Amino acid sequence: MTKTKKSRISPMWKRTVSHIFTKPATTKYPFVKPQLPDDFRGQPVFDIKLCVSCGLCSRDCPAKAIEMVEVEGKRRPQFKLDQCIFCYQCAESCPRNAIKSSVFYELATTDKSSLVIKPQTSVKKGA
Amino acid sequence: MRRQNQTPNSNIDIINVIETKLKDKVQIQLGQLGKAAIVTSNGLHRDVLKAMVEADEKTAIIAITGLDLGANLGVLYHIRTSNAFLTIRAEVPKDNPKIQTVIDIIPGAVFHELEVSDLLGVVFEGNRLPGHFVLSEYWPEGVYPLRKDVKASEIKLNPPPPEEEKQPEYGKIVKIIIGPQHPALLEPEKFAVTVDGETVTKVEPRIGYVHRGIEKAAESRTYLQDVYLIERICGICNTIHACNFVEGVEKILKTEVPPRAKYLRVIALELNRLHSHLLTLGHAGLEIGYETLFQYFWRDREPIMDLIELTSGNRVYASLMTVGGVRRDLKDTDLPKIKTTLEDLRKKLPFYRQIYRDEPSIKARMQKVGVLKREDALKLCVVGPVARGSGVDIDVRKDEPYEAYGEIPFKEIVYTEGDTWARMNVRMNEVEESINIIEYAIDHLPTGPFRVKAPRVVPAGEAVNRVEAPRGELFCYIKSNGTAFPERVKVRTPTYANIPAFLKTAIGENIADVPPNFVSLDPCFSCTDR
Amino acid sequence: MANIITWARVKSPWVLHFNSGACNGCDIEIVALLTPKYDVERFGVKLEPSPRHADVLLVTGCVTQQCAERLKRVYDQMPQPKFVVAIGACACSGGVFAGNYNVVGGVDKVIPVTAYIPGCPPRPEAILDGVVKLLNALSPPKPKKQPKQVKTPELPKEEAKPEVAKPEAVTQQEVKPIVEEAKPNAKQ
Amino acid sequence: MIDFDLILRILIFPGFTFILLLTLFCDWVERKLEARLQNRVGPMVAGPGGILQPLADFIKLLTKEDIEPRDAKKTVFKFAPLIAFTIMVFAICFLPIDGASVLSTTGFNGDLIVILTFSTIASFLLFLSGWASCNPYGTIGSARVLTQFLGYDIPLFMLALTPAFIAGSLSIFVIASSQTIPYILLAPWAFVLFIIAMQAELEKGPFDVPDAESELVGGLETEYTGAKLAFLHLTRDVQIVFGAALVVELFLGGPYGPVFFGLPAFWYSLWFVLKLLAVVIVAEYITTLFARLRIDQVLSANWRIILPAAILSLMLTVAMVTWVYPLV
Repeated sequence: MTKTKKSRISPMWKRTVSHIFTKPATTKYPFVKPQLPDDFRGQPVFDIKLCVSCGLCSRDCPAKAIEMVEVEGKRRPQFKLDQCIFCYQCAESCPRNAIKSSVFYELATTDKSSLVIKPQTSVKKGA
Repeated sequence: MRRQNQTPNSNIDIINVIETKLKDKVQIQLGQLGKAAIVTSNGLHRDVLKAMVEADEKTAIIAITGLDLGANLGVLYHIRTSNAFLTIRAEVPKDNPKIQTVIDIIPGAVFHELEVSDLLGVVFEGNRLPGHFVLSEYWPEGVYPLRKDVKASEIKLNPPPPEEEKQPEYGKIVKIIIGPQHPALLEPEKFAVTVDGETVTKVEPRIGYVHRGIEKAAESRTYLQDVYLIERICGICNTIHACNFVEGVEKILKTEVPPRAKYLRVIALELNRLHSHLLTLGHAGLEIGYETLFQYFWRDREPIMDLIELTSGNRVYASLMTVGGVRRDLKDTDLPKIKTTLEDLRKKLPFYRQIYRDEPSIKARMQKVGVLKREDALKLCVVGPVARGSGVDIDVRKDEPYEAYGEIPFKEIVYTEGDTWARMNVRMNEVEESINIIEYAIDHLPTGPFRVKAPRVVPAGEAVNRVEAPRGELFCYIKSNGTAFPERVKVRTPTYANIPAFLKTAIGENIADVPPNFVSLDPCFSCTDR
Repeated sequence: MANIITWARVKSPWVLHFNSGACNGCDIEIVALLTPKYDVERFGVKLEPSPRHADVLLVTGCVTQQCAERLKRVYDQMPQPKFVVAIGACACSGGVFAGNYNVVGGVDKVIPVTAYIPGCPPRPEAILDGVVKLLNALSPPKPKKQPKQVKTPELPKEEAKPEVAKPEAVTQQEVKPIVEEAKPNAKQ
Repeated sequence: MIDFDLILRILIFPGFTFILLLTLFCDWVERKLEARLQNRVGPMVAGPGGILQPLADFIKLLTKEDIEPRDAKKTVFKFAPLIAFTIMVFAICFLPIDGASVLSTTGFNGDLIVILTFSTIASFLLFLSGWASCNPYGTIGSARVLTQFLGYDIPLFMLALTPAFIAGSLSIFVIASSQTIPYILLAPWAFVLFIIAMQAELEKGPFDVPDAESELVGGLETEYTGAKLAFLHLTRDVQIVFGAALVVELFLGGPYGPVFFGLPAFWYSLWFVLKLLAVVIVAEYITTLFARLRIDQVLSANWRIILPAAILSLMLTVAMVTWVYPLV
C-alpha cells in the first residue's frame, strides 16, 4: 500500500507530467469538422430519377425504415431516419443504384417529424 | 508461472466412450450438429453426460437450445469436450414438458436451463425459479414467447401490482441493489448484493433488462435481414456475432467463402477484438477509480475506431459480414494507414503492460480478487479470457479454426492465477496478438473475389457454429425449414456462460471488490439477454 | 438575473445516462464523449451517477418492458428543469427491434423527449451536436423566464420521492407540464 | 461603534467572498489540471479557459428544483450541508491570509487545535447529511466518511503537532511567522506524511472510497439535489482549500514571503494563494496517479503504516528539536 507505493513508483507519473507539455488529444469538434472516409455511411441519399419503383429496398430493410409511398402516381421509398440503422442494405439491393451514401451525420433534431425524408427532397438540410 | 501451456488430453475418443457405455440405448448420428448428435430419450441424456464428464474433465455445456417441434419440445444440449463438439438431443411432449435437470452433473448449466424454461416452457425438474428469469415480472403466466403459436403483438402484460408502502430503515443495510441504473454497469441489469458489514454474503442476479426477443424476431425476418439483426445483439462485439451467424448459414448452404473474404473477415474480427479489449481494459480502470488509465486507454482506442470506420463506413457497426463473403473490399490505398496505426498502438503497449503488471495500486485492487480456480472454471463452463485466466486453455480460434485462423500463427495466452488481475492481463497480451494477426493477414492478403453470390432461400437443415468472440466462445444454432426465413436461431453469448463464475467468486468478498471482479468478466448484458 | 441563470444552465449541463435495453453501441459512444478525443468536459458536461444531480437524461435503447417502468422512475427522480435526449435509432423509434415481444419501442412512448439523435449508433460528434442543439434551444436570444418552479425551490415537496422506494406511477397530468415547458424552448 | 474595516474584511477580503472565489478557482485548477494530465482539454467554454465553470455549476445547482426524499430526516437533511459549509469557512477565517487572519487578530495559543476540531465537526456533519438521506448508497457512503476521518484524524493531529513542536507554540500565527526556514525543509518526513493523511482526510484519491462511483453511485450526495447539493459540493471544495491552506501555514511558511514594494498585505495574500495552488496541484497530481484503494486497505494503511509513522515522526521531531536544531 503506501509503502509499496513509495518503494516502486508507478510509471504513470512520467506519462501524466509529459501530457502537460504536449497538446491534448482532443479534437476541436464543433469548430473543426472531422475528416470522414468517403464511403462513410451517413444519411442515405435517394435519387428519384433513377428509381424504378421496384420496392426491393423496402422489402430488404431490416428495420422496416423504408416505406413505399405514392408520389406522382408512382411508388417511391420514403426514409424514416429515426428508424434507419444505416446498414445500407437498401443501397445494395437497389438494382439501379438510386440510393447512395453521404457523409452527413449530424441529424439531431428536436422535431421528430423532420426525420421522415419524403421522396421528393433528396438532401435534407441540417435541422 | 505466466503463459503456461498445458497440453490437452486430446486423444480421448468421446464417441467411443459413449458407445461402450450406453451401447444400444442411444442413437449416434455422426457428423450432425458438430462431431455427432446423440439422440436420447427417457432421461438418458443424464447418463450420456455423466459418461462424458467422467471420461473428460473438460466437458462443458456450451448451450441448451429449446425447439418447438409441433407436438413436442426439443431440448438440445450442446457439449464441448477437450477435442470434440457434440449435441445431445432430447424431446419432451408439449402437454407435459418435464425433463430432469443436469445441474448436479455440470453446475454451469443452470442459466441455460432457466432460460429455456422461461422462454419455451420446458420444466427442468430440480432447477426451478419462482418468477421469471429473463422476461418481465409482469409477463403473463403460461405464455412462452419462443413457441410458434405465440404472436408478439398479442401478448398482454399483467398490470403492475399496487404500491407497497415501505418502512424506512435508518442506518440499517441488508441489501445493496446494483442496477438496473448504476454507474458501475453501463447497462441495466440488477444484482441484489446482500452484505454483512462490507462483506458480500449473497448475490442474486436479475437479468433480462435488455431482453429484446432477438431470437424470436429473427424467425420473422429473412436471412439477409437477420445478419443485421443478429449483429445488433451487441454493439461492442458486433462483427463476431454477424460472422457467427453467416458461418452457420454458409454451413447449411454448403457455400465456400473465397480466401480473400476469409482474410478480410479475420481483419474485421481482430479490429473488433482490439477495440473491445482496449475498451474493457480502460473500463476496468474506471471501476477501480483509476480515471487516468481509463482516459488513456480510450484515447488509444480511438484510432482503432477510425480504422473500423475507414474499412466499413461506421465507427461501431461494421456491417461487413454477409452470407458468402464480405460486403466491402479493403482498398489497397488503406492498407498503409492500417499498418501505421497499428504500429503506433504497438509502441504504446509496453507502457500499458507495465501498468497492468506492476502498478502497485492496480495490484492492490486486482490481485487475489475474484479467484476462480481451474476446477471451478471447468465445472462452471466458463469461456474466453475468464477461462484462460484460470489456466483452462480453450480458444476456438486454435481448437477449431474458422475463417483464416488456421493459417495464421498466433499465441494462445493462458494465465494460471485465476484472479481479476490474470484475466485483465490475458486481455492485455491478446491485444498484442491481435495486432500481430492483423499485420500477418494484411501481409498475406490473397487476391481474388471477396464475395460469392448466395441464394436467399436456404434449404432445410440445421447447423451449429462456434467462434471466439472477444469475451469468449460464441455459439449459434440455426435451423432452416427450406424458406427464406429461419425456423429457429439460437445464440449463446460468452457473458451468459461467465456470469455463474461471478456469482461464485463474489461471495465472501468486500463490496468494493465486486465492480473490479465483475468487470474482469467483460460483462456485456445486451449479449446476455439478447 | 434570468440571463445569468440561463447562462449557467447552458454552460453546465450535467447528464445522466440511462440504458433502456440498448446494444451498447450508443452507450460506448456516450462514454467515448468523455474521453480525450471528444472531451465534453470542455462544454461543462459531466456524467453524473445519480438522477438527482442530472439536468439532461440521455436515453439509449429500445425500452424493453422491464426498463420502461424504471425509465419513468428515473425521470421522476430528476429535479426540474429536466430534458430528455433520445440517442440512436432504437431510442428514437425502436429501430431494428420495433415490434418485438419484449420491446415498447421509442423513448417518447414512456417519457417526453426533447431532442432526437438518429444513427446506429450516432457518431460521438453527432451526440455532441444533438446536445448543442438542445442547449441552443435552451438559450434563445432573449431568454424567457425559465419554469416558475425554479424560483421557489421549496414548492415541489409533495413530489418528493425516495430513491429506493417505488414511486407512484407517472400520471399523464404529471408529465404534461414538462412537455409544454420543453416545447416553447425548442421552437425558439 | 461599527468597525467597517472588520465588516469589509469578513465579507469581502480576505473573508467570505475571497474564500468563495478562491474555492471556485481551486476547483477550476483541479479540473483543468486533471484534464491536462489525462491528455484532455477540460472546461473551456465557460469564461476564458473555462475559468467560470465551477461558478456556472454552482449557480445552476442553486436554481434547480429541490427534492426531499420522503424517508429523509428532514431537519438534518436540510441544514447539515449548510452548517458544514459555514463551519469550514469559519475555520479558514482563523488562518492568516494577508498577514493577519480574517478577524484581524493574531489568534490565540491553541487555535491550531480549534480549527482541526472544526474540520472534524464539518466531516461529521457531512456524515450526518449522508446518513439522513436514508438511501442505502448514502448511508454506506457516509459510514465510510465516518470510518475514514475518525481513523485519519489521529495521525493528522499528531502530524500537525510537528510544526507546533518546532515553533514551540500551538498558535498558527506563531508557527507560520517563525518559519524563516520553511518546516518542509526542517521536517520533510512529517510533510510527506501530512500530505498523505490530508489526502485521506479530504477523501481525495487514492483514498476517495466514500464517493466510489462504481459501488456507491453518488456516495452520500446521492439523494441531494439543487441548492443543498451545491453546498455539499462547495463544502468539499472548501475542505480541500482548507487542507491546502493548513499545509501552507504549517509547512510552507504561511503567507509570509518577500515583500518587493507597496502593501505587505497584497504580497502576503499573493504568496498565500500561490503556495496554496502549489499544494492543490500536488494533491490533484497524486489523485490522478493511483487507482482507488479499498476501504479496508485504506484503514489498514492508516493503522499499520500512517499512524506508527506519525508517532515515529513526532518522536523524531522532539529529538531533533532538542538536539539537532539548536546546533543549526
